[in-house]
Amino acid sequence: MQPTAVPSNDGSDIALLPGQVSGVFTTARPTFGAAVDDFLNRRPVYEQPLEFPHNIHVGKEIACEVCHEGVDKGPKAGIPGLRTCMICHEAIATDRPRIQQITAMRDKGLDLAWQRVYGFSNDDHVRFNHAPHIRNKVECATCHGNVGEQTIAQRNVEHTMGFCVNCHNERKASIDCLTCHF
Amino acid sequence: MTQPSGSKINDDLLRPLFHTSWRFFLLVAVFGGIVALGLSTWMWQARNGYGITGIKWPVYWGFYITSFVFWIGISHAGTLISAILRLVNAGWRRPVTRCAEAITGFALMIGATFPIIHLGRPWLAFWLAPYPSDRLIWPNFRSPLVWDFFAINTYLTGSLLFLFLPIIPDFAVVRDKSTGLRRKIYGALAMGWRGTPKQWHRLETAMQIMAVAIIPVAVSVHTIVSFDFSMAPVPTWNTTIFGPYFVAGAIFSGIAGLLIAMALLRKFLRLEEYLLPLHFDNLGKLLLVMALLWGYFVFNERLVTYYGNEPAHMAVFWRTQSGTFAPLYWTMVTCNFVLPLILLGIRRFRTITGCVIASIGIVIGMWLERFLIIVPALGHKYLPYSFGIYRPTPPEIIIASATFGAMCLLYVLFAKTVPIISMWELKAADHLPAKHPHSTAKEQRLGDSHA
Amino acid sequence: MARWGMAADLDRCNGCGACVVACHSENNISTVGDEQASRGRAKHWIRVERYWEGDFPDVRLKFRPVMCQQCDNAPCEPVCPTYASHHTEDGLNAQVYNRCIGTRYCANACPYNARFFDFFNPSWDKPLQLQLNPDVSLREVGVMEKCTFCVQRIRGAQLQARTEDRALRDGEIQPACVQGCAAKALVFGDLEDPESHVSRLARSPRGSKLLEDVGTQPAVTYLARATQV
Amino acid sequence: MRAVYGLYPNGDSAQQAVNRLRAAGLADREITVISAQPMEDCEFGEMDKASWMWWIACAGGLTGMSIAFGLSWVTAHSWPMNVGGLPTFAWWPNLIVIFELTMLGSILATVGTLIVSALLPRKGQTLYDPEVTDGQILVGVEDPAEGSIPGLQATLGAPPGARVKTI
Repeated sequence: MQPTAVPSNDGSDIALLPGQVSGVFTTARPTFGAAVDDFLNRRPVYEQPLEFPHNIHVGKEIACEVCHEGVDKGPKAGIPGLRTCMICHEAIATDRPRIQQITAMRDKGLDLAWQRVYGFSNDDHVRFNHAPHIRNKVECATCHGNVGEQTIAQRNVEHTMGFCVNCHNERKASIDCLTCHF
Repeated sequence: MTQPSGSKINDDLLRPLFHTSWRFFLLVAVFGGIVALGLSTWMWQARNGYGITGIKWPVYWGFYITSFVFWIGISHAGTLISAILRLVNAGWRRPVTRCAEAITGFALMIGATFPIIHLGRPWLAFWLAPYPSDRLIWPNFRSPLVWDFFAINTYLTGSLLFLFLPIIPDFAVVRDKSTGLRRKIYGALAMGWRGTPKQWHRLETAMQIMAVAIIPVAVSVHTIVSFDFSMAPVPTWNTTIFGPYFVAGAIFSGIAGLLIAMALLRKFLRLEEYLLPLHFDNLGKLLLVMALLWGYFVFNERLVTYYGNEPAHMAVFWRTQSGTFAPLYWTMVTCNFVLPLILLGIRRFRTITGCVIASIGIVIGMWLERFLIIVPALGHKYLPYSFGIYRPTPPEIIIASATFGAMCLLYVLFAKTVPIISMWELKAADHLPAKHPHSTAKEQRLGDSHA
Repeated sequence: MARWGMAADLDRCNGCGACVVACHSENNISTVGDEQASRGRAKHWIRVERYWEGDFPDVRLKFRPVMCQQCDNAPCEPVCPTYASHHTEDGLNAQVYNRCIGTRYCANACPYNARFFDFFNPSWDKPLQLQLNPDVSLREVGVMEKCTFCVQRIRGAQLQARTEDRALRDGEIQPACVQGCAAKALVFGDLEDPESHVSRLARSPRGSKLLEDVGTQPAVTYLARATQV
Repeated sequence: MRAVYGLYPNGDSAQQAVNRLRAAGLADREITVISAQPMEDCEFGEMDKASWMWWIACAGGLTGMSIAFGLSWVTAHSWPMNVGGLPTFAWWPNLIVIFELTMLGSILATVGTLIVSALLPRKGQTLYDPEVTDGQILVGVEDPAEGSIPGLQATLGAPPGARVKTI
C-alpha cells in the first residue's frame, strides 16, 4: 500500500491548508522544504479574493458575530459568504466599485473563495470549539489580535499550546489533554 | 618471550597510524557500504512508515528492540571489565583495556540508535529529554523508557570519557611523532599533555574515580534495559529476576565480543607480542564463569515459571520450550551453555581459536536470547484471540545486520587513528612502586604466565 | 466528576459486528486493505472475539466484544515516556496523538491488546473521505490509537448539558458501538452514579471483568450466565 | 621562555637529578619533571596530593542529584499526570533518574577538574622536549634566576647518562 497525503476532514486532499501551522515535522509534509518552512513557522502569503476591510466594518460597530455567525453556536465561527455580505450591501454603499463587483458576482451565482487565516492543522489533533469560549466571555481579540484594525485579516497571534494553556490556567478551565486533543 | 618496552612499544603500536595499507581502504569501503545501506533503508522506513517492517499487532517489538538489548549488552564488555580490572589492579589488563572500552563506546552508540530507529515518529525522539517548552510537559519520569534515556546517556558519556582520558597521553605521543595537520589535530586532542608527575597523578586519580562511578552505572544500565520488559504485565516478562539476568547476560556477551575483537586485532595489526594467549585464557575463564552464571539464571527463570504454572506464563513457556520457537531456543542453549562449557571448560580447547569459536557462539546465542524473551511473550499474551506471530522483513534484517558493519567500521577507524593498546600503561609497568617484591615488573605488565 | 464505564452483556451479543462497523465510521479508523490486514495491520478499536466451547458436534459459539477497557490501573500509562497515554480526571484512559512518538510500549503492556499502531498514513479512496467525522482527528503514521469511549461524544454531550445548564442524563451519551448494537448488549454510562443503568449492571452477580487477576481494574463489565467463561 | 633541563635515560638518574636540585635549594614546584609514563617507583613530588579530586567528584554527584530531583519534582508538580494510579511524585522510579544524574554529575565533575587543573596548556608551563616520547625523562627548571644557569647545568649534568640542554 502506498501511503498518501492525509485528507483533511473537510474533504480536500491537502494536508495543510495555507496558513495553518503545525508543531512538528512529520512525513505528512509533502517535501522537505515544506517541513522546514513549517518548522520555522514560515507561512505562504495568502491571496484573498477581495481586500476585505475589517477596520471599516468594525469601525461601524458591527460585532464580529454578525458575520462570523457560527461563533457562539458551535465549533466553527465560519467565514461568511457573499450572501452574508449582501444582507447589508444590497442597500448600503452600493455606489462603491468593490460592492458593485461583489453584487455582480452574486448575480452570476459565484462566491468568494476566502483563505483561512487561523486554524489548526490535522496533526495538531486539536478539536477547537468556539462556542464555549464565547459563552465564557473570551474576547475575540484575545486569540485573533487586532483584526478589527486590519484590512485583510493577518495572523498575528500564534496559537501554540502554551498560549491556550496559560489562558485555561488563568481562567481555571480544564487543562485535561482530552479537553482539546481527541 | 621478551616483553617489548620503550620505543619498541611506540614503533609497534603507532604503525597502524602512520602506515596505511590497501586493506584499510578495503575494509572502510566494505563496512562503509554496509552502513550506508542500513542508513538508506532506515530513511526508506522513515519515509514510508513503519509498515515496511514485520512488526504487527500484537507483536509490536521485534528485531530492533532485540538488537537494542543486544548491543547495550555488548557494551558491557568494556567499561565494566576494564573498570573492574583497573580497580583490582590486575596487571594483565594493560593491553586489553582500551580495545574493551572502545567496544563499549561504539556498541552503546549503535545500541542507542535502535530505540530511535524503532520509533514510529523518530523525528520526535528529542521529546524524551526534559527541555524547556511552552507546553511545560516533560517526560514521564515513571516510564522505563525515560530511565533508559538517562541511563544510556550517562553510560555513553561516562564510557566515552573513560575511553578518552587514558588516550590523552597517547595523543601526545602521536603529536610528537607527526608533523603538519596531523600534529595540530593530535596536539589539540592531547590538550597540552606533557607528562608531569602532577598530570600523571591527576589522570590516574581521575581514572580511579571514573572506574568507581562507571561500574554501578553499567550495572544500572542493563538493569534498566531489563526493566523495559519486567515493568509490563506481560507473561514471562513480569519477573524480578530480569535485572541480574540481563546484567549477567550483558557481561557474558560483552566478553565474547571483546574476545572476537581482540583476536581480529591481534591478527590484523600484528599484535602477537601484546595480546598473548594468556589474555585469551584469562578472559576465557571469565567467560566460562559467565556461561555458568547464565545457565544458573536460565534454570531459575524456567523453573520458577514452570512451578508457578500460571496458564498465560505456561503458554509462552511451552511455546519456546517445545513449540514454534523451540529450534531457536535449543540453539540458544547450545550456543550459550553447551559450547562454552566444552570449549572453555576443557583446558586443551581453551586456545585462542577455541575462545573465538565459543565467543561467536555466545554472540549468536545471546542475540537469540533477547529475541526469545521479546517475541514469544508478545505473541502469546493472555487472550487467545489476539495471539500472533512475527516474521522479520528484509528492511529489518538489513538494518539489524548493518549495525554489525557499523561496529566494524567504527572499530577500523578507531584502530587507524588511536593506538589500540594503551602505550603509556604498558610503559608504566616498568615503573611500578617496588613494594611488591613478589611480582616483577614484567609480570605486572603482562602477567607472564610462562614464568 | 464522572467515571465512565461500559457493560457488555455476552448473553445478548450475537456477534453481528455492527459495533465494529459503527466504531470504524465514527472514529475515522482507516481500513488498511486486504494485503496489510493479512499481515496483521488491521485496526479495530472494538473487536468481536469468537470462542468455541465444547467438542464437536456439541459446540457452542461464544462472542466477546473487546475494546479498550479504560483501566483504572492501566499498565499502558506509566510505561509511556511522553505522557501520551495517561488518565483523565473522569477515568478515561487518554491517548494523545500529538505526544505519541510511537514507542509502542503501551501496546506491549496492554494485556487486552486493545491498542493499535498506524503503520502507514491513512488514506481513503475518493469520495470516502467525505464521510470522515470532523469531530475526530485523523491519526497519521507512527502513532498509537485505541478506543476512546467516543470521547468526542462525551465532550459534546457535556458541552450541550452545560449550555442548557443541566446535569447529564443517564444514557444521553452513547458511544458509536453502543448506538450501533441492535441487541442492546452494550450499555454505557457513569459508574459513579449508583442509579445509572451501567452501574446497576456492573453490580450484577453475572458480571465479571476481563483478566481481572492482572489487576488492571477495568471499567468494562462483562455479563454472562454462570456457565459461561 | 628560558629553561635549563636534562634528559635522563632511566628513572634512577632522573631521581638523582631531582634530588640534587632539591639539595640545591629548589622547591618541588620549581622543578619540572616530564616522562612518557607515570613513574610510581620515583619520588618526584605530587604523590599524595590529589585526594581532593574525590571530594569534587562527590560535589558534582550532589549537584547532579539535586538537578535530577529538581527535574522530577518540577515535572511532577507542574503538570500532575495520573498514570496507572501511580503517585504523581513516585520515589522508586524517580530514584533511578536521580541515581543516573548523580553519577553523571560526578563523572563530569571529575573530568572537568582533570582538564582544568592538569591539562589545558598554561602560560609559563611550556617546557617540553619530544625526546620524552622515546623514553627519556626530562628534569629541568623553567625560568631560572639570573646567574644560576651554570650552576644548574652542573647539577643537572651530574647523574649518569645526562644530556643537559639550555634554551
